[in-house]
Amino acid sequence: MDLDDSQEQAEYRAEVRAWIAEHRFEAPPGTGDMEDAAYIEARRTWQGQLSDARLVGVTWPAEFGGPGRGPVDQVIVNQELAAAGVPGGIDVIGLGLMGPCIMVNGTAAQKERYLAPMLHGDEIWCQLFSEPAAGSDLAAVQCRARRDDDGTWRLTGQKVWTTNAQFARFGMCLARTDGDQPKHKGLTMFIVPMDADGVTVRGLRQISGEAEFNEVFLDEVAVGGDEMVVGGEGGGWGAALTVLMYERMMIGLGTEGFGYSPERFAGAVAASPRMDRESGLRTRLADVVVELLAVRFRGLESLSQLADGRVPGPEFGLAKITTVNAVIAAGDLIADVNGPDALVEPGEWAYLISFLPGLKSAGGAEPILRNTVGERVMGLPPEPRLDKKITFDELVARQREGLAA
Amino acid sequence: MDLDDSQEQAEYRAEVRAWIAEHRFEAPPGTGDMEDAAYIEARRTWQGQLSDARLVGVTWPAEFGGPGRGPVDQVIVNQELAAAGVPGGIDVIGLGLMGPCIMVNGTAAQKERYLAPMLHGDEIWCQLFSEPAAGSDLAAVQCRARRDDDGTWRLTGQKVWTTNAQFARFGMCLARTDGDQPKHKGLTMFIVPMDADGVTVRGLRQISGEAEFNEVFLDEVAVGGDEMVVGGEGGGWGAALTVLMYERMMIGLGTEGFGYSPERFAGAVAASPRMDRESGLRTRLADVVVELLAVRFRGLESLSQLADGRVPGPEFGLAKITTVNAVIAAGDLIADVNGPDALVEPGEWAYLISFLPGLKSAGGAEPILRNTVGERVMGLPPEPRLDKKITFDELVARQREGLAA
Amino acid sequence: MNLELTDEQIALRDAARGVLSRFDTVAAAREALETPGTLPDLWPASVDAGWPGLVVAERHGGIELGLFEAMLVAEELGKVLASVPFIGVVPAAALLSLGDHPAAAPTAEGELRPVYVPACPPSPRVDDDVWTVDGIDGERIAAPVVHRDGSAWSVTGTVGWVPDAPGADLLVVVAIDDGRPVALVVDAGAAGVEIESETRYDATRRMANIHLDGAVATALSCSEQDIAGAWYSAQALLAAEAVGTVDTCLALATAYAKERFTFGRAIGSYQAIKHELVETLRRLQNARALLLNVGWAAGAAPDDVSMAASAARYSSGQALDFAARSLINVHGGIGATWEHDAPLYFRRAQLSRRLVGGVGGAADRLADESLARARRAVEAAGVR
Amino acid sequence: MNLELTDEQIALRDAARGVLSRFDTVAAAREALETPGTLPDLWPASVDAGWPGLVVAERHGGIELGLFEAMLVAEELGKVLASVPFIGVVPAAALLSLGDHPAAAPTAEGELRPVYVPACPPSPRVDDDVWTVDGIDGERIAAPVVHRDGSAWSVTGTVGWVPDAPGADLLVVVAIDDGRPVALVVDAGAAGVEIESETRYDATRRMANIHLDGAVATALSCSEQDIAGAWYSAQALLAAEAVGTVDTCLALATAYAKERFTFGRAIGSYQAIKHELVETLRRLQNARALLLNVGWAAGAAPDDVSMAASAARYSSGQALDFAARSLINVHGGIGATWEHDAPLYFRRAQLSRRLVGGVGGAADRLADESLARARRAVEAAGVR
Repeated sequence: MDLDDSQEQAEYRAEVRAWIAEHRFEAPPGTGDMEDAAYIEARRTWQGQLSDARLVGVTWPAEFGGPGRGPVDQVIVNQELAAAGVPGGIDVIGLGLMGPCIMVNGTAAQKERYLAPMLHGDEIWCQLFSEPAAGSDLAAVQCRARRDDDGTWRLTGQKVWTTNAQFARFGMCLARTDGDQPKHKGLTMFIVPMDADGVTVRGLRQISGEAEFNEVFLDEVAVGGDEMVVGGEGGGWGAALTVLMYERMMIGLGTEGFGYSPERFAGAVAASPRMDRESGLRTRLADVVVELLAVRFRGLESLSQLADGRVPGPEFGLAKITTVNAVIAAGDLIADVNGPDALVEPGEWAYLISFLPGLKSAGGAEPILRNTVGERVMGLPPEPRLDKKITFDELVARQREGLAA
Repeated sequence: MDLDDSQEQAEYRAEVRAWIAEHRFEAPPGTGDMEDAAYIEARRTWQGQLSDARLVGVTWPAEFGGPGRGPVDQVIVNQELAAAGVPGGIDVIGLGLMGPCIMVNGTAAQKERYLAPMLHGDEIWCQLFSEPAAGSDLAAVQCRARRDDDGTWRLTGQKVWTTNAQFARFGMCLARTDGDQPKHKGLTMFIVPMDADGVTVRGLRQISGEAEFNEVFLDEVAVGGDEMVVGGEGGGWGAALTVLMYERMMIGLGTEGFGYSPERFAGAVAASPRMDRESGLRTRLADVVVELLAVRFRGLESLSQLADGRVPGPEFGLAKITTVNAVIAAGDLIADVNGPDALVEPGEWAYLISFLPGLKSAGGAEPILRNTVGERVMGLPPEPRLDKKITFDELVARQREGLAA
Repeated sequence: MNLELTDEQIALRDAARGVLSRFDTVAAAREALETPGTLPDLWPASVDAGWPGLVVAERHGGIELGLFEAMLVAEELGKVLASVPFIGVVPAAALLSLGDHPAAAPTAEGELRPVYVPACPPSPRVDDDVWTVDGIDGERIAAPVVHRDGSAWSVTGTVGWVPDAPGADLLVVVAIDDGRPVALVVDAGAAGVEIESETRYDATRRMANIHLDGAVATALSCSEQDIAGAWYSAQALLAAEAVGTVDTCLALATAYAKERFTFGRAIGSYQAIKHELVETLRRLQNARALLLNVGWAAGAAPDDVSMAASAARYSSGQALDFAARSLINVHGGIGATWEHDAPLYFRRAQLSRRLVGGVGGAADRLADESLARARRAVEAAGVR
Repeated sequence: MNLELTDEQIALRDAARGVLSRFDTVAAAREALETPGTLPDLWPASVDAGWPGLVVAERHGGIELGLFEAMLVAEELGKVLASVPFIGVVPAAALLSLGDHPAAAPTAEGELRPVYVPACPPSPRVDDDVWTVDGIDGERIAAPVVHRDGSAWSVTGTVGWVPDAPGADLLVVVAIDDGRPVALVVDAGAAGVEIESETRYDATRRMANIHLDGAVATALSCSEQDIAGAWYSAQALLAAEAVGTVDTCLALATAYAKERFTFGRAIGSYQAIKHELVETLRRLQNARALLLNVGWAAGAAPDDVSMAASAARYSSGQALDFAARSLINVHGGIGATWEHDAPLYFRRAQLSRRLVGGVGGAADRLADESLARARRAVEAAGVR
């Protein structure tokens, strides 16, 4: 039972820390206006510097230009960057998800063309998966792709919850190429140049009023020929699964990164004399603290597993459920204790309270995560599925009928 | 908004109260050893007296020997009996459920033969519906009935959760007469003489160690010919539904009768100085009180509806959910405040804590009740059903397969 | 035995519904978030409907209905997030009427708008006899204090987050005079009165922090019970309003659960969604039953009003928190976007539960009342 | 960075599992409910396994392992409801060893059986410096008090519901000497010692109410931190034991959910059941992670032990309550019958959460520690 670094890790940490100490004054601020081109440019340049120092894409294999280190080393880099108050690479989607997706599913030419500029921050990526009618049920995407006579693929549809779309150079888009197949078949993954004709990006404001995500509209967008297909025609679902696996890992290891620490929330109520007096307030604080402490040690446990070369399984979704619900409870407690003034906007706690309801469904709604854990971890039988043995077009028709009935 | 009796109700109440005042000293104690033949006999005699005074089966129509009054009058009788500390009829199952079942589904001969002795307490009834593998899913009963060459029906199977079986004269038994039909078809309702050869009654002890219910084993029991069938061969499910409807009404109107009042639980913790000091205890008390107050006024609301001639719908199950969970929380709080000594056995609170887990599934487990309310009250779509379009025997075979797989 | 609404009550409720249907109050709630200060002025419609005089005695030109009737109107306001000065007006009007104050008649006619500045009666748990008010920083602080100079009265103190205070002509302030509570009338424009308008998170709720510094006041001839009653009326009105909002949340969530499909089925067919919606219904029905409890107590059992109002406030506040979150959850990500209506109900829930003593304060009060009753019952049994 | 069990820890755990597999402890738990006093004596097996000396220093003949290793054994005991004197023995043995008492060696060898008589250190919230113990009636009462007569020490006081006290040879009592806590050794047979054996609801848990009336005592040379540490060890051991019981509850419920069918499907395919089982798993994993927190703190961050042990006790106690009830719910009516094993786990959950300060007390302590740390952090920032 040892939370300290191994000697090798300690050496790596020292090296990372030294580099950051030397260059931290060149870094842009960690938060800024993501609509501001100058700020984006500064962050992109900073990613390039980090990349030159081999401090982004730490787990990327050497053959794709990465340092090829283990996931614990990536965590060490994250910790050191956070401790110095310095941002990491701006292209979290590319580095964490789209890069690995191309490494696993892409052609040699695609790897050659896209990975190096992605790592260096020269070309930023976004993920065009979710749609208004395909969130939890991702395989229900309706964005259609059809091939022109000259071999050009044309995409039409609407995507949503797209982080970084407003300045991305490329999007990885899941689209339906064959409606006569069952829903999980007939899907294909495309690389979409975000500056192509017919691509419209619109900010999607959340409860707080801030646009954390975007909607992306595709109107007969000509993306190019088969060189833009990742994972082969009809192989879209397999390629998407790769991304979902990496996404789970990102969420599982990232909770402390959101600043959701028990100390922060205890600090927000500690000044009130009501804490010592009124019924239930201390118990509610204890509930928040105990859940977030548990998440912290669950995170350390999985780092231990990663260090052992084992990848965390789907039970990692439980840490997300615990975190989201504990932070909702924390926001509730803080506003109960500090009264309406805790809800001032803009303000730290109003923002937290506004942000959490969206986080609850992001990265898998709670019932879906519980289904996954129940079935894949505990071996409980799945629910009967009505959508697997019929073609997608028939399925859509049946839903229309169901609504009309 | 008026919780007082109407003038007519007030007159009836006065009449009832006067009769009880005159006869209360002839009544047996309200609780006693239900295994003791002398006590049972005394309760049976008392039911006869009440019946002569028209104070049991208050809603039974005149054609079946009842007073034919409204359900509010039945509540008035219950309230007056409770206020005087005097028991009602011993045969709650017969009076509330089996009698109405025969009235709705029985033949003229059955009504003639069974209803009068039931009302008078001469013949007590029990309900042979649930089985070890058919509780929430009642239509899955496996107790088999087959017809001998001479027309005698023979029943074999195991029933469970049978109140009063140890001294009942008859049981109303749901049995499968045709396994080649889908599960809801092929069921038939039988009257079973409890003294027939092959009937074995065994007390079923609960967590507290007390036998609140029985198991009943039927081994080739010859019940008689078609004169023992209620609702016709294959009409068992329809007859069972009648009973379930009356059961819901009994549970919905009966919660205060269990003694689950907010005042009782507040009284159990009021003496402890910890209530004024420790975090969360007062909030937990407030939770108990608010839920049970709500149930009280929900009950009064439905009495108002009954007085208007409207029968409470399936949302009544929600009052049961609220009550059970609030009383579990009350037991928890009381033992937390008063420590291990609150768990002494035999003892009021240990008994409560032991009793509630069983009550949670009795009369419909919580998920089933929520399904029913969601579908029947709110109009939400049902879950896909895999058990409706195939024969019962095939269904059982598939389950075996599922287990083997 | 009858807990059903009377024909008059149904008519009052339907009339309120009719008045409100002329305004798109939900769209106005969003608009006010974008552009503060753009809420439509519903006060004239409210006056036409007679709401300011609802609980004012007939001799003062009011309709002289009870608290429960006012709660029926509050429920309708809550259903559509209407921004009508009501929660703050009704208890003030009641005190003016009970005190036979000359402002009662113009209040009933809508010519003068009073606002109740709430103070919470001492709890049976606390040994000392302190009336408290909401502090600006969330703490409970002592109620304002009276200073007498011969026959001239003045009042000094601060009360945070008073609903409906902006734009009021008169303040009906509960203050402490030599240890006992009195209800005072203070002119909103008088020297020593500062009414600092505020909104927080829910743009439909106009509030003010009120600072009184030696403001001239006249005393109302109300009993201590009347003054406590005003607090419980405010609790009951907030409860009824919350029940209305829960009702709307549930209706919206249920409708969506029937039309949205995932994995080939309407999402309302999944137990996770279905049971969550049923849970909202359960909470709604319980909260509504507790409104009946208040109505019954207000009419027939005044000693029970404190407990009934606290129970209703607690139950409905918890129900609204659950329902507003559930409305978002059922919609998934889209429910957490600015364009959707769900966040408007969520914002209402978030602010309301922290006003006028808070939902948690009502729970504490309910527990204290229950314990005090149980202890009195034990004492009474001992004496017998 | 490594939170995985070491090979030695795995061997210790597997050995414990092996020892316990020789007894049908669950059947014994039921048997003892029917016929009190029939529990098998697992003490000899426990001595053979070296458990009494687990945390005793090698110089006293012990194995000198840490608290976390003792927790691994406790978890195994909890899995099978084994009635082994352990929760009460380990902290007592630790204090005897830390105090270099002559009884440490015979304790390690199993020749003497000590029991820890628990006292809870003052909370950072409470201004005065009071050590408390469990009263017989559920109240928190002051710890026993030392009387000195020259060099002769005696102790007076009452402690309720002390686990593993019946049959103990020695009591290790925490008492107050002139305002400071001391650990005392008292002979169980001494004059002025009354050990009143009790069981409540869970027949596997042997307890006693201990009355000390001027009983002769000798002081152990332990620090105040050691004495507080004994309390947190007891919290941690109860936490680990509860985690073991949750593990079994979940395994039984999951197995049943796969084999029981309703409406043509295994009940584990329904979201209501599936999500409840997943919730138990979530709570189990969280509680287990908090055991790691204790183990880490015990080795590397002694200042964090109080918070870590309180968090573990609270988390595991809530998890066990949930899991034991869920085990019954998943089984439906049959789970609430005497013949079924589910009520045995339920009985364990019901009693355990009320022992040694209670699960609620641990929650309070956790909140108090969190608030105190936050307040210290603010002060430190102010000073800087």
